[in-house]
Amino acid sequence: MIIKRKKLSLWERLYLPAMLGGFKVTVRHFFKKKVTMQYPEERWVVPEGYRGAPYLVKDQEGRTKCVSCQLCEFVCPPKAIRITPPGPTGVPGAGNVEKAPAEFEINMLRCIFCGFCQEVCPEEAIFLMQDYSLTGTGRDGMIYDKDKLLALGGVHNDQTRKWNRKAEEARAQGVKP
Amino acid sequence: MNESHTTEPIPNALLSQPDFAVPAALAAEADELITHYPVKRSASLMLLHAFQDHFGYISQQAVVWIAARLELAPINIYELVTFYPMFHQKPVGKCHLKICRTLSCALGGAYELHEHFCKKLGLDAKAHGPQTTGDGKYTVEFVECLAGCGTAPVMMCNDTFHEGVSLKKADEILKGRGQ
Amino acid sequence: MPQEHRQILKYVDQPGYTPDIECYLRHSGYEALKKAITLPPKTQADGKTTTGPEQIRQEVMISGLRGRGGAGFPCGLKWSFVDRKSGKPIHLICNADESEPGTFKDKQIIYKDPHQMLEGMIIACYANDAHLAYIYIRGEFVEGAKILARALREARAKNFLGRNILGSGYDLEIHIHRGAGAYICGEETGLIESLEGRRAYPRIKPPYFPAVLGLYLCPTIVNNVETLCAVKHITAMGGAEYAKLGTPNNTGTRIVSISGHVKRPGYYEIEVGKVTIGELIHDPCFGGGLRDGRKLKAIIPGGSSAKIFKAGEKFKLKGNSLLGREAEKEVELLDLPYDFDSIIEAGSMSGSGALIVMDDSTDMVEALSNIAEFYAHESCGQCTPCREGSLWMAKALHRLTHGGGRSTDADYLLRIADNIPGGRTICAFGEACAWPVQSFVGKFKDEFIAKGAADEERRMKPAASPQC
Amino acid sequence: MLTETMSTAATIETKPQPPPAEKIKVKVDGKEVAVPKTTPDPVTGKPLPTSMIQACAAANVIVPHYCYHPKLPVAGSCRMCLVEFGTPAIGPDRKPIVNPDGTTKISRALRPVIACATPVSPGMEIYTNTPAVRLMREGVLEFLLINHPLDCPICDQAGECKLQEYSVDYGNSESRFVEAKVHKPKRVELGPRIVLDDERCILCSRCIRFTRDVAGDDALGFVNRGSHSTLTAYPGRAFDNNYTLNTVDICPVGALTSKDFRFRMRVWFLKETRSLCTSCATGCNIVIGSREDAIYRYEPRENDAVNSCWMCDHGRLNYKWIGREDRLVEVRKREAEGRGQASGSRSAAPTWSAVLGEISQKLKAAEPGSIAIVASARQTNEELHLLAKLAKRLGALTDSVPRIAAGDKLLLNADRNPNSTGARLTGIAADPMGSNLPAIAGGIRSGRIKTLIVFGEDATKCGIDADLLDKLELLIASDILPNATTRRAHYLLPGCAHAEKRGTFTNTKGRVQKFLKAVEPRGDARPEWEYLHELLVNVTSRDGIASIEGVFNEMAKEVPAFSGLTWATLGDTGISAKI
Repeated sequence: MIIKRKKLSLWERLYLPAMLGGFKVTVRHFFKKKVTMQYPEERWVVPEGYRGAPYLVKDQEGRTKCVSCQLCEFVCPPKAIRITPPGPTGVPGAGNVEKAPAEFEINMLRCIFCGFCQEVCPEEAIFLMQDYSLTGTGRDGMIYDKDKLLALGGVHNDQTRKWNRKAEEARAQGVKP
Repeated sequence: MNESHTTEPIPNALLSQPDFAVPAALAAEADELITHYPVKRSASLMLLHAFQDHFGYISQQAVVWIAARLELAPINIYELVTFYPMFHQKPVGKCHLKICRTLSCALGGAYELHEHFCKKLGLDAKAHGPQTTGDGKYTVEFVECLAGCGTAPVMMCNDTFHEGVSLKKADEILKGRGQ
Repeated sequence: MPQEHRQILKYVDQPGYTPDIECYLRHSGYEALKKAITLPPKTQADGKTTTGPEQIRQEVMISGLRGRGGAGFPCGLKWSFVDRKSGKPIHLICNADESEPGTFKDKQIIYKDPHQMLEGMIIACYANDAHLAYIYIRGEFVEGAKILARALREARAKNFLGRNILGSGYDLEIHIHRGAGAYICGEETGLIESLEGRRAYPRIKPPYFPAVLGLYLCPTIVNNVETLCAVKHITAMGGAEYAKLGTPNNTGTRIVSISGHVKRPGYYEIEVGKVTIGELIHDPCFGGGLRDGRKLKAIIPGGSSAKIFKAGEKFKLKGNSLLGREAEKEVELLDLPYDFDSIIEAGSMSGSGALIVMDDSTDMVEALSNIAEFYAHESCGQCTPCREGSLWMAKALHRLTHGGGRSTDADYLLRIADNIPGGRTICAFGEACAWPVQSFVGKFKDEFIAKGAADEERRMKPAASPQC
Repeated sequence: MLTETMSTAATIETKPQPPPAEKIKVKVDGKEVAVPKTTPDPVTGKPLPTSMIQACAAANVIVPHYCYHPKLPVAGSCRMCLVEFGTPAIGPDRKPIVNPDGTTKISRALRPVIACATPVSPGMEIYTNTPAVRLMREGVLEFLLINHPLDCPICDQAGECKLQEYSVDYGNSESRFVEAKVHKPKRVELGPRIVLDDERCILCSRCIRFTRDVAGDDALGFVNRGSHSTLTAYPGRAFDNNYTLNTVDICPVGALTSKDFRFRMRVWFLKETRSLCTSCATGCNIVIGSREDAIYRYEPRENDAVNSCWMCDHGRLNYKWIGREDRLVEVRKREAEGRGQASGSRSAAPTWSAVLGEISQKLKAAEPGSIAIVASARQTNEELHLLAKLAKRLGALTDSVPRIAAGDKLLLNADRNPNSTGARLTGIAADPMGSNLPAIAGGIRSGRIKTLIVFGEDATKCGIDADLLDKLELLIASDILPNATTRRAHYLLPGCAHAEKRGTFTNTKGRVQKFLKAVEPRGDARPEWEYLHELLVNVTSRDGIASIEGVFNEMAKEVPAFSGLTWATLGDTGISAKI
């Protein structure tokens, strides 16, 4: 196939106007604010609602909010989450929240920050936080365990407090929650 | 089997009665009642009544005794004790005041009567269920329709009906019981 | 001029009338039994021979007697359903578990004239070839149980009961069984379960129709105290004669318990359908009118389960015109004859014959809350709609009467109540707990809405009500 | 997973088929089906009128239900199965009225009925999908949910819960219940194996009926009344019979949960494999729930010829040995000591092919009558058959080990071997089983028997003591877990648990049933039939079919009792052999 070369107009053949146009762009950028950040000395301000790494949270009473329902493990597309349920003993003395994970691991190398885990969580126990640059010295280090995830997640200011409400309601009826 | 620390024992509404002993007369009465029925189990309500009349309430030991006599599992009797409100799972006062709270009596002033008794005896009128005074002499209880709607408000003091109980009459009932 | 027609209560309350057998015999007691038990076999026109018991059953059928317990089911028909070919013994139970709020008629018979009931019961047993019968008496009637026990002893001593009754070769044993405070034991299958020593959970029908699979899975008849008394009178006077009392299809006499805001609450025996509701409330022979200065607000015509009537309500009834054709006529509440059919046509029921009268001082929300609490307390808990619905309604009404109402609560209640009745439950308790709510809220909706709206408004102003 | 098919036969025992019942025709949602007039009662076997729900099942229409269970007496209390119906209208002449178009006129009933308790009648039409029926189901479900704690995230039943399932179809997304819920006891230890959460209980009474009518232990009941009704056992009397865990299966919600399975795994992760219980000769059909080669639970699988849909707790909890740490996972060869052989030759780990080759050579070389085989009635039919063939070729004395303990009236058999019948039919076991064992011991003692092959048993526990084993020239042991015999074996062949292989067992009544593989074998372990087959091929120099189907089908041709059977025709529930 032969492609016919387009015939250039006089203005185009002059070459200089196009060069000047290029200079104009260059010069304009001299006076513009810089876009590139000097990472890691400079850090980006993460917008609200950003989906970073998923961490576990505790509630105001310091209870691990996760009840080990394993829905996030089920929904996780890259199978990055691994939960070990507590087994028959549950959580001794925890009242009506009988269950908490014995172990909770997220493989951050697998995690794709999709946010399904947060969306599916019935307990508001896992949140995608603002961390986007996770580093480690080996593959093992990138598997975050429960303690690490909880430490990173911090405390969630729970408005619903459903287990507390249930317990109060039960106590009002003279039933051990 | 894993040793679990999170579970609770089976809740028990019945009291234990360590000095439980069935006198011969009561046992004979029980056996006589059983003869009224072609199936032993049928006698359970009547036996429970007999035991309650004798002991004042139905204890764990009574349940087990009756179940054994009727060749049943104790749960069968326990089911009944908790179903029929007339059976007491703990001792009630010597004077058991049962005030009808259902519609006709409520229209006729049963709530005022109940409050009057509670006030007199220092009990909480708002609390649920039967309430017994600290000395164990009186129990005040709201009960459902006593079939005396024409003479509201009605009440029972132990097994005796009192109809058209005005507050004045209420005081007399209490007095008659030795307050 | 309407007046009482005392047949069952003829001697009751007469000075000097005592519940012992001597007194009863003085008042021609047990004559009907003697008549019944000596009835010779009769040869019918078609050549068939009917035995004495069959004749009694026929008389009861002819009498048109309808059950006085609540459902108003024809007694003769009920007896005719009994499976007599099964080879199993037939049992009879006298339902003396009177516990429908507003009703206190059976208590009068039991306490004041127990032998009349026994006589009726023995006749009914004889008519149905039952050899074992029970009186299921509610637990609260402690004294009543004692009176009956004594009456049974007396009757046994006089050979009206026991082996070879009056030399007829017929054996019958009657025992007293005491309930223990459960309303549901008034339901016949619940009563049977209770008598068998179980929780009074009504049975599913099919297959457990008492007439076929009743007590101990044998054919069983369950009759109300008053019904059994009527059987005695039917035997004494003949079915056709009895049917002349009252109005067609609503024969005989029945005892009406009137309670609530009337001057003369009490029990009155009337010919069925010959007295109107208005007369029962206002006539000096009966209720004697409302308390002074009060106006009628509502009545419950048949115990607390029946749907309420609002004062001034008008109903279209199918009356018989002079030409014998059916014609509709409009009837005001107070002109409604007190019988089974008219009240059903008007949308409620005469139930156990308990008229509860409420004047304009009554708070309908409070009244309904009281009824709902009763049903929540008495629901046996076997089947879902009634178990959960009754407590839900009671809780909602409790909230509404304790300052937590919402203007939407009227519809909220109706929607709960609509999910309970209409065959959704095992027994009629479902209807019994839903009908009051449906009718109270349906007919006094503005009161319910107003109460809820007032609560809402109060909550909006936190200063007026700091804590709820 | 418990299958709730509405089959008609329902007894645990295989009872003779009743004569074909009279059929009646009914219409379910417009579809005509013929159903028998009566159906046997699930507990007593007496004929009862066929119910609507059974007719609907015959028409493949599922009617939602909670309290109804095809194997239990009807309670009729949940009210979820309410349906509408109509019957042929009868005219004054007592004959059905016919519509102008020739069809029978149907008069629709005014009130709904529960499908589980209402008998069908000829010409009846059942409507299960009318708007009214839908409204009733929505109403019942709402009532059931108002006092439910809605704690699915911590509930073991989540994923197989009927409340969850039906609320997808009939539930509201938002609750309009604003009152306080009724609170009841939670985490009650009902018995040693059962935990009860009364708040989740919907009072369907399935567990009560099961334990009273099927298990024969009247241990459970309701206390209190109305909405406060609470399931319980008598305080101080633990719910402890051998069938308690069935109540967990039939509990439609998460009220009764298994203490063993509690908080161990969510059910949606479990792979379900059709298998058999190996704890006794009954051969209950089970489903193995496993995830990533770990077994979490056994559940009964319906088979009316064997176990209805129940199994005993003893069998159900007898699975933990499969995952034990000390499982035998490698082929081992112990050089005979003191026999002058170079003990330094223990070089590389022995391989399967090398070991099997050596064993074949030694067996081939053995003189007839010098070999004995102790087989196990825990082995499959195929394995026992291959072993029997090997024994025949070698002229070996064989037997297997009886295992007797107390049985009960329902499912637990006194014979605790899953395949005693198979051992008998394949000819490996003596009659009575175990009667050859003293002869084997005697043979070793006298020195006549020099080679002993032991499969899946500890010889020292059946009369062949350790010092006798030490006398042997060659001891070949195949097992799953270590014992005194495996420690003395010259050749140790690691085998598979039933969950790790396929095969068939013949139960005490002669039913040949197959089981499938749920998890991978541990380490080097191989299914016994595989290496037995290889060994047999090596010894007999004959070719064979190296698949379980092939071995089974070949066995069926050679063993008279199994004639006519093929692996494929066994299906999921097995076939009764002519024993």
